[in-house]
Order: sequence, then structure tokens, then C-alpha cells
Amino acid sequence: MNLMAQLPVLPVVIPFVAGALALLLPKGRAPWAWATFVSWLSFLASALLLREVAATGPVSYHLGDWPPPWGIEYRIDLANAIVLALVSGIAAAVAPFAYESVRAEIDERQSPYFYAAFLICVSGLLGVTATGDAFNIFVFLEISSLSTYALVAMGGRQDRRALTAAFTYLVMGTLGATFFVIGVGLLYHATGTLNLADLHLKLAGQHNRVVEAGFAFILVGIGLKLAMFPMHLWLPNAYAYAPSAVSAFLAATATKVAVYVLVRFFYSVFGLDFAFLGDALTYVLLPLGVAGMFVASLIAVFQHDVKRMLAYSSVGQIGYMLLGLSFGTREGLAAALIHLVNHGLMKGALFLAVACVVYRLGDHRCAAFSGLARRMPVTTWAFVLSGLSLIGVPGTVGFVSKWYLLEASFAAGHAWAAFMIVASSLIAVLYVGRVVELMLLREPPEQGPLSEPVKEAPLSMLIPMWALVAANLYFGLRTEFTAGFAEQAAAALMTVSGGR
Amino acid sequence: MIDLAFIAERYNYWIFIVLMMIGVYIVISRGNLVKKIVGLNIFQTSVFIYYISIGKVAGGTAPILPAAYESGHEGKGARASAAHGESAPAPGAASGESLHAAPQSAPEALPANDLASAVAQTPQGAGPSGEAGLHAAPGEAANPLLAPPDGAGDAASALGEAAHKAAEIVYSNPLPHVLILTAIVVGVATTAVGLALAVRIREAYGTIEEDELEAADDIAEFGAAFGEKAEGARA
Amino acid sequence: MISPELALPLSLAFPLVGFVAIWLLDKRPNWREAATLATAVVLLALAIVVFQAVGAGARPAYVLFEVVSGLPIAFEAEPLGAMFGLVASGLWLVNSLYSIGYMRGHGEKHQTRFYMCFAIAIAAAMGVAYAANLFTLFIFYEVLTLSTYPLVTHKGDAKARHGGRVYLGVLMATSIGLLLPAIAWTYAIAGSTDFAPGGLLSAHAEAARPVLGLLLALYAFGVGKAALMPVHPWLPNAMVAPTPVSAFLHAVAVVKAGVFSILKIVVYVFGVDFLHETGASAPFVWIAGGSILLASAIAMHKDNLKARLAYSTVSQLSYVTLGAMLAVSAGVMGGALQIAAHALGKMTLFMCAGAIMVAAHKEKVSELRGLGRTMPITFVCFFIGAVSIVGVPPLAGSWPKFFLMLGAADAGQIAMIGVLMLSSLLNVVYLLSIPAVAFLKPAKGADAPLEKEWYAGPLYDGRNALPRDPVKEAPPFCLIPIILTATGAIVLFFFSGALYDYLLPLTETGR
Amino acid sequence: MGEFSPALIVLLGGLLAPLVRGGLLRNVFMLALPALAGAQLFAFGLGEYGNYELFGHTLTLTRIDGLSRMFATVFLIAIALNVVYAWHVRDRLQQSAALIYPGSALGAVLAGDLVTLFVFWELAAITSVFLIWASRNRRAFYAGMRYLVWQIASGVLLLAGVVFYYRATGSLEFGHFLDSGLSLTHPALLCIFLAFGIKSAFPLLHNWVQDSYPESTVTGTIVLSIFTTKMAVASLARGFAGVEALVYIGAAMTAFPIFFAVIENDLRRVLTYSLNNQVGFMVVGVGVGTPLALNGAASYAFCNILFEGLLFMAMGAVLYRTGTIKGSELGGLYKTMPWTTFFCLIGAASISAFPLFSGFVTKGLIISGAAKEHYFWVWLTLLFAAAGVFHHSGIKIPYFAFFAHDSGKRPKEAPLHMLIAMGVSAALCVGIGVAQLFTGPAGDPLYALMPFEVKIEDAHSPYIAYTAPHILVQLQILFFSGLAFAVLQKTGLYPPELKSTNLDSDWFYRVPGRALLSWTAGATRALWRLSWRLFTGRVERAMERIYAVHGPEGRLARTWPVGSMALWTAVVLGAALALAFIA
Repeated sequence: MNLMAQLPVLPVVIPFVAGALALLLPKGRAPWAWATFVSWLSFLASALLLREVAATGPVSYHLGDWPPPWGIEYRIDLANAIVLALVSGIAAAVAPFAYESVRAEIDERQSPYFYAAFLICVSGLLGVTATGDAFNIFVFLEISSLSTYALVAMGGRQDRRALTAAFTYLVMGTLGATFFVIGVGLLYHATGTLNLADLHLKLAGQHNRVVEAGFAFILVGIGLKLAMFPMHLWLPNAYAYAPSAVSAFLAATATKVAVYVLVRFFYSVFGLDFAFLGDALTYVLLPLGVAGMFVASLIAVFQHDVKRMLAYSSVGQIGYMLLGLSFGTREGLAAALIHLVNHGLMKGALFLAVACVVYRLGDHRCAAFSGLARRMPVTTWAFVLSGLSLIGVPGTVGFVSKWYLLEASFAAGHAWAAFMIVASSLIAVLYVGRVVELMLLREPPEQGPLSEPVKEAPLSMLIPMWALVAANLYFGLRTEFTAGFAEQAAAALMTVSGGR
Repeated sequence: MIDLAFIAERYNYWIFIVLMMIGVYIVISRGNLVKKIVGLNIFQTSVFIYYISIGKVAGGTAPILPAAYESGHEGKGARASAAHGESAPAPGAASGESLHAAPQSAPEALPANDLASAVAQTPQGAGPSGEAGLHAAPGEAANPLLAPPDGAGDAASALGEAAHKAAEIVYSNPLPHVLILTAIVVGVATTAVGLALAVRIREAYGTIEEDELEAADDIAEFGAAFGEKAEGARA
Repeated sequence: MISPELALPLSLAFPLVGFVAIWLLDKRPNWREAATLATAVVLLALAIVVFQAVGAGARPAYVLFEVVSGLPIAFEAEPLGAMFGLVASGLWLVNSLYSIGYMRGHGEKHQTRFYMCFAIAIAAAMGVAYAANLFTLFIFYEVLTLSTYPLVTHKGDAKARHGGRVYLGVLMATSIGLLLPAIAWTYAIAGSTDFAPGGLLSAHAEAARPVLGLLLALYAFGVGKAALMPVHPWLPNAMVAPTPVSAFLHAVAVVKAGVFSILKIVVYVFGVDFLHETGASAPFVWIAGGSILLASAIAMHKDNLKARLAYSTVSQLSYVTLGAMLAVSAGVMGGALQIAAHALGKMTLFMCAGAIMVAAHKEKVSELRGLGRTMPITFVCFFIGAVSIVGVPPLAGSWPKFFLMLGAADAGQIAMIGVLMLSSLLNVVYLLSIPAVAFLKPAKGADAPLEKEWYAGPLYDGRNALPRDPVKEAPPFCLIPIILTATGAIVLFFFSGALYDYLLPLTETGR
Repeated sequence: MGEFSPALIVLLGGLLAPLVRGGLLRNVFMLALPALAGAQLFAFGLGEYGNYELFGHTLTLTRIDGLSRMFATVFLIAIALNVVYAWHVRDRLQQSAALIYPGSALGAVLAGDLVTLFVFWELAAITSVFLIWASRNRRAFYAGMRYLVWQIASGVLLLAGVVFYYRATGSLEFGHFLDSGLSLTHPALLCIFLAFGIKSAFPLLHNWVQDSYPESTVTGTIVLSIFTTKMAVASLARGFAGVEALVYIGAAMTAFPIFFAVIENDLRRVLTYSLNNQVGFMVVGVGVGTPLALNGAASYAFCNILFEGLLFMAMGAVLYRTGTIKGSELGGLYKTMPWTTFFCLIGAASISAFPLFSGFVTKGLIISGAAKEHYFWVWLTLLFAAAGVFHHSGIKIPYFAFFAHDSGKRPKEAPLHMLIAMGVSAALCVGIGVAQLFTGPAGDPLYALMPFEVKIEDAHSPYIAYTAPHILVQLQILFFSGLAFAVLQKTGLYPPELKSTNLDSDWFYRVPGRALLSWTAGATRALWRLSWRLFTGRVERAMERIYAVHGPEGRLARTWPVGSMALWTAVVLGAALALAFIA
């Protein structure tokens, strides 16, 4: 069997199988090593896939050799190839990082379970991205979600709030997934197919309540999963109290994948011929995106806890993606995709930096960051640089995102939206600046548990973190892999959906 | 005016809707975590019922692969159709290349689909179209979704009688059941995880009442329960 | 000899090399300072190479790479940029010398960090100077903001933090909130952000016209570094910085990068003729004029020396903005000359303020009485700088005023001539009084009757001089740069004609 | 020395002077400068020298024609006399400024174009203030600041005028402005006119003279009194000759300072009023604009520099020896300062235009010029003013300083170098006054220097000074004026010499003007602060409100209730459904 021919499915299958195997490994270093190896392998596969897709166009893989629309199809075009690369790439960065971090935060006896859950989560997210089948999306969504609940709950050893956060996440996630599955059911009801491409063809010209209801359910279901503004309440706690490495991985990937699913359904399945899609863009995504940008960012400004702050910031950043989507133009879509990738990079790096602080100081409240520049300079600068990226300072990926969003706003004739974007960026200046000032200009705490002298985080944590920071900078200057691909992907999606 | 018969015919959908509402309502209103999970289960169950409902198709048949496909795909094609099944008879009148292709090009080759086209002509089929997708009668589940096939008029009228007969045939599509089995697995897993979490929460907090949990968290964080100390915290 | 094309990227790269060298030499202050100076010398040489090449009519260009399609990081030296590059690098050398004297004399901490940030800041300033498009300009503009933030907050106490917060807040808010959308909008209209002779937007007049005023407003206030009122508060607040930083901020890098950007945007993005024809810039002429007078009025009431100088800077910067917004070639020329002239003058003033701080530990104008006798060189230089700012021959500051008045006459903004005249008089009052106080008033604590009548009066002829305090000047590292820039202010007066010829292509493209 | 400007010789020499070590050596060096410059000036001869290119125009550093040569000559003489007079001074600041400032004025007089004029104009302003500050006291400090504001105002007005002029005509040439076709009300000419007007101390623009000159040092006041106003007169003569407005302005200038001079106590200040009045004569001459009147104005300026300087020198010597210059504190000094008294009287006689003194020869030209152009009332005013001059400068100054009631002061005679300077001045005054008696009108050496060719058509030509009517008229004026003084003095009606501050129009800028400025500045700042505080207050309140909602305890940051999340989800679902159905 030609391995290359199986490429589209490898990123999903490898971690899935490996996750099960991880359960069998002894406690300690082995599960970690295995997970790291597997995540790298899966990243390699994703990268190869991306290269291939970029070179030759969309790749279709028929699971069990059943041709679509009967069988489950894995269909990789540029849009999901990018997301695959992002998810597996973040996993590849987080996995080596996790060893020290997890050892410090989680009972060692749990380590096989942890890495198993981690790998399955990766697999689930990759599966959601890779598959071309609507119900399959639901299944993988739930696979990843279930493992995520478990991962979040493992933070309970550090902070009992992780348990309640996981529970909340579970209820909301299930609610969202169920809505999604209702939506899929309605579409199936209307068309008799589950294949996304096929759905698109069959839906064409269908203007009736079933399709409309299906659309609404899918919108809300995925909206929950991606923490669209008023449905974001599960996210801050889940990210704040999960083990640090998990926070980093989830923040960089989980919501992004959900955004991708939304994009896929909007543009590949429904298409702009549907009036309700346009309306949903204008009357749901646009206001909710803007509201999220501001409300969540403002909440972030006042948070005492850096992880929670970053989590709220994520909600705000999702607002940008929704805003980009809501224009319903190629530029807007491209901007959303670019920000999707870029935000993954910057949030990943930021959460990893926080993880380093937690590793040394055992705390992620603001107080722990006071005077950090003296105590952990390498970590501090990683945080500062990725924070700048979050703000959108030129030379970082954040700027590229902002630029495309601004361009999209102007191109769509929404000049006001451009000012919304920059205004919200300024709120980001506030919350990032607050922490940066603490780190750079304050003295370390003089008493209490945080005052004890600490060393810089170990290399095994610094290297992955700086790899992500470097990615932030590199892709901030060379954008052919992010913006270039995203633009092509957006163009392809728009062609399918009938937009301009 | 309320058409009681219309409502009664769709009792299974009403069950689905009522259950769904009850489930969501419980999730919203109950503070007890276990009760929430119960609500969630009810909610999920409602979805199962819905899937099962749409699995029952009037006028459908087991998918038999057209010759054109068969020649291309040999046995595989047949298996595939068995796997995915035939849900609603051929709404894809407009999409010629699909399996559900409308027969306007070769009506005699696909009798099953002809039936479907004919059904589209019936007055009942046209009536509720466009206003009550969810309320569609089981017998006409697919009908409202059908646009009258353009070129198939003659063939359809020729086969009108047969179509009426065929509409009364109730066919059970296995695919939704398969889907729902998967969903049940997921649901059970979720419930298990949820209950396990509830147990751990009780261990950690000594309660599974939401209000008390929140108060405990707020007291730990701010020294007071929510809303009691909005003033002091600012200073 | 390095080719000018190569000199462009090198003048960005070299400070970064210096940055690393400074870092590595953290523990050996003398070598560290040597590294700074060596970098400065090389940078100046590079700037001269570029300057000469541009003077010979070449337009050396260098494209680094394309970040986003249509948005390359690219450099191209044209007269204005070459002049700014030369001014910035030349004054950086001077400022480096001065920093050594000041930082050691004042016993500041974290000196390595200080020099490192300085190196990045100058690299950014060079990037701004040579930027070939708005996008590149914006990148380096932001880098400049960020790299000077640690400089502003150098002391690290609560006051410095507050100042730094305002500094960063205003500059980031304006640049991200206004400048960035403006650039994006320009790109959306013109499909490019390249600086084009004659104006990028004037080539897309139809699309640009409806939003021209708005765009110009976004640029004018978005370039917060130009400190056009009311986006100036960052500037007085940045006064918490050590004085070399203030000198650098207010004379060379930051503020000049701001007004330079404004000028460049007006000339190469809008196009002087296009603005003139549409009249979109007329309101900004008034805003700039108001800014000139308002800032002067505030400066008059400031007793803190550096704060007074800061407000004077706000006022003087608006000269450049005014020149740009007049949208005539003489105005542009006046603005361009003002960049160089004010840089020398204000740099002198700030370095004098620093020298006073180092030698006498005085910060307030009212405390300076009698100090002129103990620090004669410093105050003579201060006087020269102040006179240059006022705009009196034979000091460099007089020509910009001439051209600005010409520009105002050309643009039909007669009122602005009045504003410029009034501003000169206000400058006399609040700037020239400083050295006068220092020279004429006796130090506090002198005999009471003398306190009342000060010195001898009309009978003073040098023979009946009072016993004076011994001369106690700042260290030579502080003093020499001051003398250099003060001399520069005089020399530039005589070379303004040459500079005018050099800058002439700038206005020819507009006309 | 090529085409090196004489002005630059003095100017650069002045810059170098402080570097010369040793008092005597420096004095010699300083004295050499005007000599050198004079040599250069006369080596040049008439013509344009030192052309240079600036901003695409050819500019002329040195233009020597009749007008500029006359002024340049007397400037150089005055510089030399000042150096001698200030031989005792060891203050580098004064010494340097006493060369640079006259050098700048010289440069302005010689300037061939408007840009050069502007440069030297401003340079004279900025350097002269050091002479005021040189006395280093509180009054001098503030007077100097006010002076500087006036001078810079003149400079920027000139600059604005030049700009307008350049825009209107495309030329930077400094010639007769009205030849360019612009009217006087054109902003260009108006600005330049005002700039010249400030420096030549037009009425209401004059008080910077009285305000600042008396605050300078003994020697500084003399230097100041000479150059700024004469530079302005020279510029007026070049640019605005024949502008009728000048006639009336000048007439007003000659008349009104007399009243102030009469009541003023500070004798040096009395002289500054006299200075105004004297410049008024010249302005009238310029305004009349005929060759006769212009010759009169230029030559009167020439002589005035000498005798006005002489008077200032005498007062300086008094101040130097007694430490005061208040009329009320002086008197009876002739006993111990006979030479000073003598020279002062010569100066007084000259300024009063006694026959045989220089004023007599030159003032007549102006008055006749006005009469010839039929300015009857002006002519009458000039006569009155001439009487007034005699009154305050001719009688009051020597009378109160040297005679009057004996103050009991017995100071030493002025130092030798001062006497020499005064003596030379006095000799020149007398020499010019009597030259015509020996050489005849046609051969008068002063006439050779005049800007316009002297044409003596008939026996009534005003150029012939010593005619019976002229002498008679002049003596009558002087006689009645002296009589009036004597009568007033004897009857006690003459205003007593009181220590008082006389209110002049400078009150308007010294008191309310200053208050207005500081009020405006204060109000602006207060306004800015208020708006800033309002703004920050708004921001703060907004932040508080935002905090109340978004802060950690705020409603929006509340994350716990699962139920509310589900409710929100339901709401969004409802909205989405409704939307999809409506669409």
C-alpha cells in the first residue's frame, strides 16, 4: 500500500490509534515520548498534505474505498489543509512542552491517560477538519470534545474549579453538538445525503423551512463550539483552569477548528445563493462578532488572572474571524482564515509562556507576573513578543491578520468595521500592556509564596515556546504559507459558494 | 385555522419537539448538576427520535444502483448504496449526475425515482410546500422539498397511478438508525463523563448545587458571593 | 566604497549588529560604549554615502521581501529621506557621546539596556527615513515606538510608568487606531502603498476624492509622533525619561520621524497639487496653526525646564505639519528645512537641560538663576539653540520660517503668517528668557541687597565685577556634543542654500 | 581682501574680540576694526560686492551707493568713538556686543537685497539686547526682554513683508518699493513699512527706546542710541522715500516727545525722547522725498549721530562719575567737570542747530525741503519741534546736569578716554558746522558724501547755510525758546524734576498688555487643562462603568450559571431560526 496515497487520512488515524496505544504504556516518560513522536508524525503528514494540496489541488480520500456520496470522504483542499497543519503543528509544539508542565501539574499516575486523551483530542480535531462528511464531523467533534472534557478536568488537581469548568464545558459542548446534529439531520432530511460536496449540490435551489431550520441549528451548534459571543461563557473557565499545556493546545486549536467548520458549512455547503446565509452574516455574525470583539476584550482588561485574560481575549479574537466572515466576500473570508491560523500561533505562544510561569511559580494570576523580566527573562520576552503579535504590531502575524481584516473591511465597503477592528486592537493594547508593564517595570513580589527565587523555565519548555514565537515573527514577515494559501483557499471557497 | 389532522399526523415530530424543549428547559432551570445531565439526556433522546422519524420514508425503496453506476463501480457501488441508503426519494431532481438523479432523461430506467417524481405532482405534495418543513406529514416527508421537475411532467402523469400506490409504501431507511446508534454511543459517553465529573465535584466542593458552587468559587476568589461585594472589590 | 543600494539595508542592519555587540559587552562599559560609538560612526558614514548618491540624482532602492502580496518591505532613498537619515544618524553619534557623559555623570542604572534600545531605535529611525512605501514606514514607525518605550520608562518608578503608559498609549492608539486604517484604506483605493512622486492618491483621484479629508485627518492625527494637538500629550509625558532620551526623542528620532512621515505622506501619497486643488488640507492648516500657538501658551507657564522644552517642541513640530498642510511647494520646503533646523536647535536645548541636571542637579527654570556664570558654555549654547528656534539669523531656524511664510502666502493663508510671527515672539518670551535668567540673575543665597538689585546696574563695566562662583561645567562628554550641535545650528544657516538645492526635487515632483 | 564686506569685518572682529587677551590689546584690536572696515569701504568705491547665490537668487551682501556710504561712514566713525569712549570697559560681553551689533547695523545699511537686509536686521536685534542686559540688573533684564520682543517683532514683520513682496513681484531686490508698482497698502509694503517703523520708533511704536536704552550701561546706551534707529532711517530712505505718510508721521515724531522730555527726570531718558524727535526730522526728510530733503535726512542723520552721541557720552560721563543720572539729584557739576560741561554744551548747541554747529547746517535742509514741497503745517511743526529740541536737549540737559541748584556733588572730571571721545565728537560737530565758512557752500566736504548731487542753483539755495534769513530765523527760535524756559523756570511753572514714572504708550504693553498676554496664556492653559480633565474624567467614569459591567465581578464576566448559557444559546437559536425563516 502506497503510504502517500493514504496521506489524507494519516494525520487523523495515526494519533487516534496511537492514543489508544498510549493507554497501555507505563507511567512516566513513555506516554509523553510516544505522544510527542506521534504528534510530530502527524504534523509531518499534515505538512506533506499541505504541500501536495498546494501543488496539485484538492485531494479526496475515500474511506474504506467507498466512493462518495455513499462512503465517507476525506476531502482536503487548501482551507482544511491549512487548519490541519495548524492543529497538528500546535500539537507538535505542545507535546514536547507538555512533559515538564504536565509532570508538575498532573498526578504522574494519570500520565498515560493524559497523553491518550491528548492524542485522541488531536485526532478528533484533525478528523473534524479533514472529513468531508457532515455526520462524521459530529462524531469527531464529540471525540475531541469528550477528550477535552477529560483533559480540562485533569486540572482539578491544581484547582478544583477545573472540575466545574469541565462540567460546564461538557453541558454546553453537548448542547452545541446536539444542535449541530439536529441541523445535520434536517439537512439530511431535505437532501438525503451527508457528503458535504453532495449536500451543496442537492441544496442548490432549495428554499424551504427544513433547510432554513437546519442552517439555524448548525449555526448555533457550531457557534457554541467556537464560543460565539453570548455563547462563550464556557470558554474562559475551561481555558483558565485546564492544565497549562492543555490550555495552550485548546486555545490554539479547538475554537479554530469550529470556525473552520462554520466556514465549511457556510461556503461549501450552503453558499451565498441562500438569502438566509447573507442575512445570517449581516444580522448574526456581524453584530455578534463586533460585540464579542469589544465585550470580551473589555472583560479581559480587568481580569486578575492572566490565563482567564487570555481566554477572554480568545473570545474577542474569534469576533474578528466572525467579522471577517460576515462580509461575505473573498477578502473577508481570506482574512478570517488568516486570522484563524495566526491567532492559533499567537495564543499558543502566549499560553505556553503562561505555562512556563505556572511551572516555576505555580500561579497564573497577575501577581506572579510582577517583575518577571528579572526572574524569567526568556519567558518574559516570549510573552512580550507574542503579546505584540496579539496587539497586531507590524512584523508579527497579528499585524498580517489585522491588515487583511482592514483591507477586507474597506473592500466590502464597511469602513466603519475597520475602525471597530482597530478600536478593539487598542483594547488589546490595554490588556497586553498591563501584563507587559507588570513584567518589565515592576519589582518581583517581596513576600509570600511568589517571592521565592526562581530559575528560568527548562529548555524543553523554552524551545517549543520560542518555536511558536519564531513562527509568530516569521509568518509575520513571510506570508506565502499563511496569507497566500488562505487567499487561494478563500478564492476556491467563494467559487463554490457562488460569491464573488 | 388549526388543522387537527395535520397536527395529529405528525405526532412523532411533536414528541421530538416537546422532548427537546423539556430537555433544554431542565438544563436551563435546574441547578443540580445531575439533573442537568438528566435534562441533557432527554434533549439528546429527542434528537434520536427525530432521526428515527426521518428514517421512515414513504414511497422510498432500497437504493438500487442504476446501471450506469453499476458498470463503473461494480460491486462497490451496490454496497455503498446499501450503506448510505435511500432516504427521501430523489429531491435532487435538478442534479443529474447524482444517484438521486431525476429521471427526466431516462425515466424508464429508474422506476423508483419515477415514483417520486409522480408524487411531486400530487396536490398534497404541493400544498404544504414552503411553509411547514418540519410539519411535513410522514407520508409526504419528502414532498414539500420537491420542486416540480420541469421536464418530467409527461412521464409523471403517465405513471400517476403507480405513484399514488407507491406513496403508500413505507420504507425504513437504515442509515439514520446507524447514525443514531453512533450518537447514542457518544451520548452515553458524555453522560458518563458528566456524571463522573459530578462525583468529583461533590468530592471537591461537597455540593453539586450550582448556586452553592458559584458562591464557593466567588468566596474563594473575591471573598464574597457574586453581587454582594461589587463595591468593595473595585477599591 | 559601499554602493548606496547596499548602504540602505546596511544602515538598518548595522545598528542591530551594534545591538548585539552592546549586549555582549554588558559587563565592560568602556567597550560597550566604544561599540555604540563605532556603530554610530559607521552608520553616519553609510548615511553620507546615501546622501551623496541621492544628491547626485540617484534614487537607490532596495527591496527586502514582500510580506503580503503588493506590500513589500522596501527602501528607497529620496532627498527628504536621505536628509532625515543623515540628520538622524549624525545626531545619534552626537547623542551617543552625550549619553556616555550623561549616564555616567548621572549614575543611571541599566545602561546596557539603554544603549541596546537606542540602537534599535536608530535602526527604526533609519527604516522610517528610507521607507519606500507606507507599509514599511508603518512597520518601522511602530518599532520606533516600542523600542523607545523602555527608554522612556528607564527609571522604572511610578512616575516613569505613568509617563510610559501615556507615551505608549497615545502613540499606539493613534498609530493602530488611525494610521493603520488610513494605510489600509489607501491600499484599498490605490492598490499599493508606494510613495510615488506626485502623489499616490492623485493618480486615483476619482476614488480618493470623496474620502480625502477623512484620510488626511487619519494621517494627520494617526501619526501621533508629529504631536499635532490634541494628540500631543505623549510628548510632555515622555519627559520622565533620562535627558539623552528626551534629546533623542524630541530632536531626532521620534518626533522627527513623525513630522517626516507627515511630510512624506503629503508629498508622496496625496501629492501637493492634488491637495492644493481639492483644498482638503485647509482645516489642518488651522489645526496646525492653533497647535503652534496653544502649545506656546502652555509652554510659557511651565517652570520645569524639560516640560517647557517639550511644549516648545509640540509647537515647533506643528511648523512642519503646517508646511505640509499648506500644500504648496514652498511650504513643503519650509517643513523639510524645519526638520533639520529644529533637530539641531532642540537637540542643543535638551542636551543643555541634561548638562544642567548633571552638573547642577537643577530641573526648574526658576532654579537656574545665576547658573550662567558657573556654566557659561552650556548657557551660551542654550542661547544659540533658543535663538535658532526663535528663527533669527544667523541661525538655522530662520530659513524654515521664511519658506513657511512663503508657503502661507502662496496658499493664501495669510493668517498663518501672523501665527508664525506671533509664535516667534512667544518663543522669545519663553525660551530666550531662560539663558537670560541664568546669566543675569544672581544665584539664590547671594547677599540680600544684591538679591534685590542683582548686579551693579548701568555702571557695570567688567572692572567692578562681583566675585563669581567658579566655573563648574558638565563633563566634557556632555559638553562637546552640545557645542557640536550649537555650531551645527550656525553652520546649517549658511548651508541652507545647499540644502535647499538638495531638496528641490522634492517640490519639483509636486509642481 | 577681495570683496569682503566691511560689515563682516566689524562683525567677525567683534566675535573674536573676547578672545583677545589683555585689556589694552583688546581695545587696540577693537579700534583697528572700524579703521580696517573704513579702508575697505573706501577701497571698494561705489558698486555691488560680494554677490552670492541662495535659493536660486543672486543676492548682494554689499552695495555701496551714496546713501549707504554716508551711513556706513558715520557708523564707522561712531564705532571708533565708542571704542575710545569705552576704553575702560573690561566686560567682554559689552565689548563684543558693541562691535557685533554695529557691524550688523552696518551690514543692514549696506545690504543689497531684502534677504541680506533681513539677516542683518535680525542680527542687530538679537545682538543689541546684550548691551541692555550688560548692566545686569532686574530692570535691565525685563527691559531687555521687552526690547527683544519689539525687535523680533520688527524682524518677523520684515520677513513677512519680504515674503509678500517676493510673491507679489518675484524679486528680492532692495530698492524703492513703490517702484515695484505696489501701493503702500499692499500687505508686503505694509509689513515692511511697519518693520521699519518699529525700528525707527514711529509714534506709538516708539517706547521700546525709552523703555530699554536708559537701562543699559554707561557705554552701552551710547552704542544703542546710534545704530538701530539710523539703520531704520537709512532703510526708509532707500525703500520709502517720498511716501507722504512719512511726512506726517515724522512731524508727529518731532513734536510729541517734547512733552515727555520736559517732564522726564532721568536725563538719559530725556535724551531718548530727544532721539525720537531727531529721528522725526529725518523721517520727514525721507517723506518729502526730494533730493534736497533726502540729502537733508541723510546728512542730518550723519550729524545727529555725532551730537546725539556726544550728549549721551556727556550724560554717560556724569553717570559714571556720580552714579546717578536723575535730574533731581544732579546740579552744579560744572565746577568739577568743566570739560564734560563744555562738550555737552557743544552737543546741545549742535542739536539745537545753533549757527556754527553741525545741526544748523543740516536741519535747515529738511525744513526747507518740507517748505519747498508746501507742507505748511508740517513746516510749522518742525519749527516748533526745533524750538522744543532746544528746550529739552539744548537747555534742560546741560542745565539740570551741570548748573541749576547745586546738588553738592563734586565728582572728578571724566576720564581721559571719555574726554577724548567727546572731544573728537565735539570737534566734528563744530567742524561740520563751520566747514562751509571756509570752503564755501560748494566745497563742503559733507556735501560730497551726500547721496544726491548737491546743486546750488541760486543764492537762496538751502545748501548755503550761512545766509542772513536762515541765521536770523534760527536765532529767533532759539531766543524765544530760551526765554520761555527762563520764564517758566523763574515763575516756578516749569515741571519740577520729580522721581516719577511717566506714563507713555508703553504702559499699554507693560501693564495691560503683559497682563493680557499672561491672561491669554493662562486661560489657554486652563482651557486645555479643563478639557483634558474633562476628557480624562469622562474616560475614568466610562472605565468605571465598563468595569462595573465587565470587571471580574461584573455581570458580563460571570461564567458560572450553566443555565444562563443554555438560555443564551436558546435565544440565539430562536433569533437564527426567525432570521432564516424571514429571509
